[in-house]
Amino acid sequence: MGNKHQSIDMSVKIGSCTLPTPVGVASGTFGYGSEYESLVDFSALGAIFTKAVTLKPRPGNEMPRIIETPSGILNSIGLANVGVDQFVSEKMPYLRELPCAIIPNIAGSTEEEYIAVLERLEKCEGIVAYEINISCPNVKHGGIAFGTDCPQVETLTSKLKSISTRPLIIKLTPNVTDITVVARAAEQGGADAISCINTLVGMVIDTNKRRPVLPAGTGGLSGPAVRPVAVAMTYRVARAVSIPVIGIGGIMNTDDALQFMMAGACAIQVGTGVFVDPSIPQSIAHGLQNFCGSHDLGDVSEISKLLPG
Amino acid sequence: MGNKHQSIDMSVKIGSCTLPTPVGVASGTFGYGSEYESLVDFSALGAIFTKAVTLKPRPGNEMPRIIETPSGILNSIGLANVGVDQFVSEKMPYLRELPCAIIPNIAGSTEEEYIAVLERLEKCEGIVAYEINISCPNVKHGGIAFGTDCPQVETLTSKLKSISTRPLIIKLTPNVTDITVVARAAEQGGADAISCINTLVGMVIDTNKRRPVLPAGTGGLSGPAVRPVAVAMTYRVARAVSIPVIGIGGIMNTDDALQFMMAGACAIQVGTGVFVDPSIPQSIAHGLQNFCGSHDLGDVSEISKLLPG
Amino acid sequence: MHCTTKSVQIAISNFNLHDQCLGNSGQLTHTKSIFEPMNTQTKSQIIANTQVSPDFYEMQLSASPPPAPGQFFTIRASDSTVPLLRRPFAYSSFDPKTGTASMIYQKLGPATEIMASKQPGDTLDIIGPLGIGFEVQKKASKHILVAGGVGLGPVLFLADHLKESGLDYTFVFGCRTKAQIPDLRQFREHGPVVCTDDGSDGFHGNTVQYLESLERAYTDRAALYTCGPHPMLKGCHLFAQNRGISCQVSMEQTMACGVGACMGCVEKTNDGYVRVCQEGPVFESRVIEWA
Amino acid sequence: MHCTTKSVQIAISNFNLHDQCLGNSGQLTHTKSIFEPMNTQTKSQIIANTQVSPDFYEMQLSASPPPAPGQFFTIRASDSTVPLLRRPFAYSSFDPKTGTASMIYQKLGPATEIMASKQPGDTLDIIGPLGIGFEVQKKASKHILVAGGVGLGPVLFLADHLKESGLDYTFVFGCRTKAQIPDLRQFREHGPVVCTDDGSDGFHGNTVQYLESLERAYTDRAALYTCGPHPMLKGCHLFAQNRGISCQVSMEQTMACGVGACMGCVEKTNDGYVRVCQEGPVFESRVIEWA
Ligand SMILES: Cc1cc2nc3c(=O)[nH]c(=O)nc-3n(C[C@H](O)[C@H](O)[C@H](O)COP(=O)(O)OP(=O)(O)OC[C@H]3O[C@@H](n4cnc5c(N)ncnc54)[C@H](O)[C@@H]3O)c2cc1C
Ligand SMILES: Cc1cc2nc3c(=O)[nH]c(=O)nc-3n(C[C@H](O)[C@H](O)[C@H](O)COP(=O)(O)OP(=O)(O)OC[C@H]3O[C@@H](n4cnc5c(N)ncnc54)[C@H](O)[C@@H]3O)c2cc1C
Ligand SMILES: Cc1cc2nc3c(=O)[nH]c(=O)nc-3n(C[C@H](O)[C@H](O)[C@H](O)COP(=O)(O)O)c2cc1C
Ligand SMILES: Cc1cc2nc3c(=O)[nH]c(=O)nc-3n(C[C@H](O)[C@H](O)[C@H](O)COP(=O)(O)O)c2cc1C
Ligand code: FES
Ligand code: FES
Repeated sequence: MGNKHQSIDMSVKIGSCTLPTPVGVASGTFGYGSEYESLVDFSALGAIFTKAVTLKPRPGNEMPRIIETPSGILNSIGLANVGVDQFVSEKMPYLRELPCAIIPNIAGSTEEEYIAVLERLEKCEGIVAYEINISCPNVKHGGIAFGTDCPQVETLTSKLKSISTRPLIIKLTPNVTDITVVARAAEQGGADAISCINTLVGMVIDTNKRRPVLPAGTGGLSGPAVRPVAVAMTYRVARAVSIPVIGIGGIMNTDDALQFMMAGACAIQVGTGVFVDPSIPQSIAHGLQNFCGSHDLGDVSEISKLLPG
Repeated sequence: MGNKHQSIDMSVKIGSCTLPTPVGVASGTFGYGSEYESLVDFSALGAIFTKAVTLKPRPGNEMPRIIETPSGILNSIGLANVGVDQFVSEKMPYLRELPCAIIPNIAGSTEEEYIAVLERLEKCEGIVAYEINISCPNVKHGGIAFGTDCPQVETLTSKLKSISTRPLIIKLTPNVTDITVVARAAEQGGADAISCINTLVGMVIDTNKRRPVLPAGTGGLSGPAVRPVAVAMTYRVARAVSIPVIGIGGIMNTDDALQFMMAGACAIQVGTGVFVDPSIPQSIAHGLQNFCGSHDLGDVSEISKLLPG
Repeated sequence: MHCTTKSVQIAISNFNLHDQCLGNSGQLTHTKSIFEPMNTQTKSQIIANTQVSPDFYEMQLSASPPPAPGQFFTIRASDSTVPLLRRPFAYSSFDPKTGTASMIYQKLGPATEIMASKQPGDTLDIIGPLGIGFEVQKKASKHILVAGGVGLGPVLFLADHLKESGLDYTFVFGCRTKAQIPDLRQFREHGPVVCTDDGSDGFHGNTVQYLESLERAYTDRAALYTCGPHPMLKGCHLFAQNRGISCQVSMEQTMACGVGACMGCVEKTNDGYVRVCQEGPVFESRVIEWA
Repeated sequence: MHCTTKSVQIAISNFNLHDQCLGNSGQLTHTKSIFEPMNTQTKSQIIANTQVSPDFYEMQLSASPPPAPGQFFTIRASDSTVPLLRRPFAYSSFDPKTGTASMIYQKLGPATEIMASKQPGDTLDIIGPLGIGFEVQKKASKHILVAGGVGLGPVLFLADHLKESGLDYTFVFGCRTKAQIPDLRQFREHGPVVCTDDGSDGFHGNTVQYLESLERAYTDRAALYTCGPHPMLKGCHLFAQNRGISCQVSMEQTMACGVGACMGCVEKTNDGYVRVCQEGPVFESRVIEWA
């Protein structure tokens, strides 16, 4: 059995880059890696998707920023981050020494901002790909999220693609009528892969204080509560595009990861699950390897072919 | 205190009709009423929203039809129902004798079908309003759900409105990019109220059998898991239209109901919660009355004015 | 007295199933029968909750309205939202004098794990009795009861009833291995034929193989009643068809409401879909479309 | 020895907070200090879990890495998804000889209810020690410790430490009524001044009113250390400002990760947002922007 497992190819190709395992940690839930140093076996990870990187540092939203909901959490961090310059000078030196792939998550409120962040990251070593967070409101477009409008998605993707030497992963928002047309717009624009999904818009009201718990009103819902929604979207997106799909949403264990992979994802990310138990990503990596071993799969990417259709 | 409570007006107006309390039971979760006869105090209910009524009887989907998910359930009933003729001849005689309002939920796969069902129900006594389920795919429109397309929503609403002597409640699907524009389309078409929300599209995969648990692939997610999504949508819809909004989604207790009402709903429906404990609707009705009593509200509809904005 | 009423009830309900509940179009037209047992929601107190085998527990509950063998009830295991839905369990016995009802359950997932951790004195939110149970075939010469695994409960309850009525019955129980045989007086009192897959006790083989080992003459005019895993039910059905005898099966399906409202728990019959919680859980095996 | 190391650690960490962690733009630039305590994830065994007042429990856990007073750890209360997030709790004592750590907690919601139902021998998934604890003000003439309600734990731990170090301290504890005073030897050993809102025991009034009743001379060059409800912390802060003495407060904020990764647990300071789990939970009260 040990031998059998050693011969299993656990690596996953995303465009021109290779992740050592299919198990990533999701943007915003793993900081800049060092926070989990003593708790996580980085060599079991496929990739660290960093906290969103914006052009300027962002202090983030008013608190409280987190509230637990039934089997989920609602967050309103407000993209608090150190900004691209400090990211490059202070976070990347640590990150690039880790054995897993480093994929910054890029956010912006205008096309120009995404472009400026990506341009600076292009000069930085140790990055294998970019994940583009298109759930952000476009301030030049009435504040409508980039990711809800196909033409914006296609234009943004192709502009970023034209200046990037590294694979582009477009991270979709689930808050759309038909996620497959958005995925196709990203593919059309030249995306190398799709991450699916970001958080659902949600709200909790404090009925004693008579106001939304989050000062921003709404927040992003994640965790096991949204998993069925994420699996459905991954399933549909994987059948709509021919580029790789990375499944995200409420993954807590190997069986959850298998659901996304059978739905057609070639890799997955653990987000909220890292908060609950930082050992979940490594358990899943081992679990997927065991699954391949006991199902005579030589390559972890064969899992996504197990479901007919 | 007892006296105080007796003077609280618990009734709610929806168009020209009045519900004795703001607490309804959601379509598809309460059958045709008689199933819960020995378990529910009908006099505490504002309205029974019946199982969807279609023109012809429908056997429904392959089984399994139900699977539990984290804090939610995924269903794929397939609108199994007796059809409008048997509904009128066999279900309405029982329903019209109950002390609560009876609101059939109408579904169809073409505009003509909705119209035909409503026309037959027009001749039937004991109905106070109609709830129109627009989450159904329009077979004449490439199978795209009526409720995801504003022009279709407006046309369908106005056609139904023109032949209806009773208030029309349009029940929105949450699987859209911007639920407020759909709500406004319904209002534009003449809707008297909005029900918000129906189920979210979800999927669970059986990784042993390597296929979706539900033979139909996807199903509808409901229950506490979706509550934050439903509260956010209710909040936004209530600010987008001037007709009454009925909040639905994961309501299990008085605090949940208060969240929806403070978000702007004038009434609520309990769906999945009825499965979990059939006494939940009556507990909520009493809980809302107590809330009004202890907050010196003479009218339950004042709750929706407690949240500023 | 109590038992006679039940039989009438069951007979009429079954009649409903075949002549009224299924229209030609295959849809359900459930008509409320005046004989239908009245279900209620109660906070029942746990009187005992004991492990009776490595996998099985027996729980005794107070203040139950009287059920019939094959009927079930639903439990809300916790106030949390995980597990969310009520869970259905068959009655395994009932004492009309004390109003105590029992069940036998297997610890499988979240709900049954919580149940196994409950102490005598704790209360549980119960709705029952629900559904339509076994109908004793009055004309049968002999009653063969077959239980597999945790299907034991309702079959035991039927056996109690047959014993009380002085009818001739055989109790067959199947499990994987000797260790799984429940340590339960009620079980031993029916002098069960035990079948183990590994031959560690009793008949070496499964219950259907045991039935097939019986002489044709023995099963002549017998009636079969069975509850257990799906393949066993199907095996019993095929066996009964082959011997030309009647067979009642207690079916399982995921339930949401448990009271006939949601259309969630259907089985396919040769006359369309039926609700396991309302037209069942016990059906004549020949009406089921066996997959 | 052990305690001295801690103090150095804390001092340096606090230095980090003010000179490195907060940039001019107000954002966080957390630099990993080599002195930062190493947190680990362990399956700790419950050694004891006892009710010490109508609302409070004390839990003792095995195999804890050594924490400093004011530090905390996070618990995953169950494998279920409700409650989902880990919950933070302050250490209330630590025995370096046995590696046993304690906490005092209040039964409030889903997580603490599950915790209260645990038995000795059960295990809990623990991550700790986390955050930066109290820094003993070496130059203070006297140390005034103020705990309100369930803020008791970390303050008790600090008192243990001051006692060991032979420093002069006063322990003030506030609660609503006499019945809420915890039945805990560790508590009584510090000869606490008890304040009850209803005057049923000790000082009649809250802890801040008690502080205000102290003569100015008494608090001269004293240092305050406090944990408890927000209004109490603010009251202590204003009191300290008024008397011109230092005050450290242990803040609470909803946490997701507990390790500084999610930016979820921030407090507003006069220099921007800081993470309670990383730059705190203990802060100099004057840096906090009191709402
Ligand atoms: C009419 C009927 C009578 C039953 N009688 C008994 C009995 O006497 N003893 C006994 O041990 N078990 C009985 N069961 C099965 C019992 O309901 C399940 O074992 C129980 O629901 C498991 O719940 P769980 O949370 O522990 O496990 P889960 O992990 O939720 O489920 C384990 C398995 O139980 C089944 N199940 C889960 N939820 C439901 C649901 N809402 N409705 C129906 N099945 C479900 C599924 O097949 C699932 O794979 C009966 C089921 C039915 C339909
Ligand atoms: C640094 C720190 C140290 C703490 N030390 C102690 C202690 O020693 N003893 C003690 O009893 N309590 C302590 N708490 C509070 C404790 O974390 C909450 O009481 C606990 O999370 C309640 O969980 P619950 O599920 O039982 O209740 P819930 O119903 O979930 O919560 C009750 C209240 O606890 C708070 N809370 C809930 N979830 C979280 C979370 N993820 N992070 C932070 N707060 C939350 C909220 O204010 C909520 O209103 C501490 C909190 C922090 C931040
Ligand atoms: C606290 C928090 C912060 C997040 N920040 C980001 C972010 O900066 N950029 C981004 O693309 N997604 C962000 N996300 C979304 C996650 O990366 C992930 O898509 C989502 O949480 C669903 O996965 P989960 O259910 O496993 O958490 C954040 C999620 C959480 C919970
Ligand atoms: C089993 C089931 C059947 C349903 N059938 C219908 C239906 O026929 N028509 C409809 O408009 N909504 C139907 N719904 C949606 C509910 O009415 C409700 O909008 C949704 O479940 C959200 O509320 P809840 O979380 O309280 O269940 C159904 C929901 C469930 C769970
Ligand atoms: S469980 Fe709802 S109809 Fe049977
Ligand atoms: S809880 Fe995540 S940064 Fe503090």
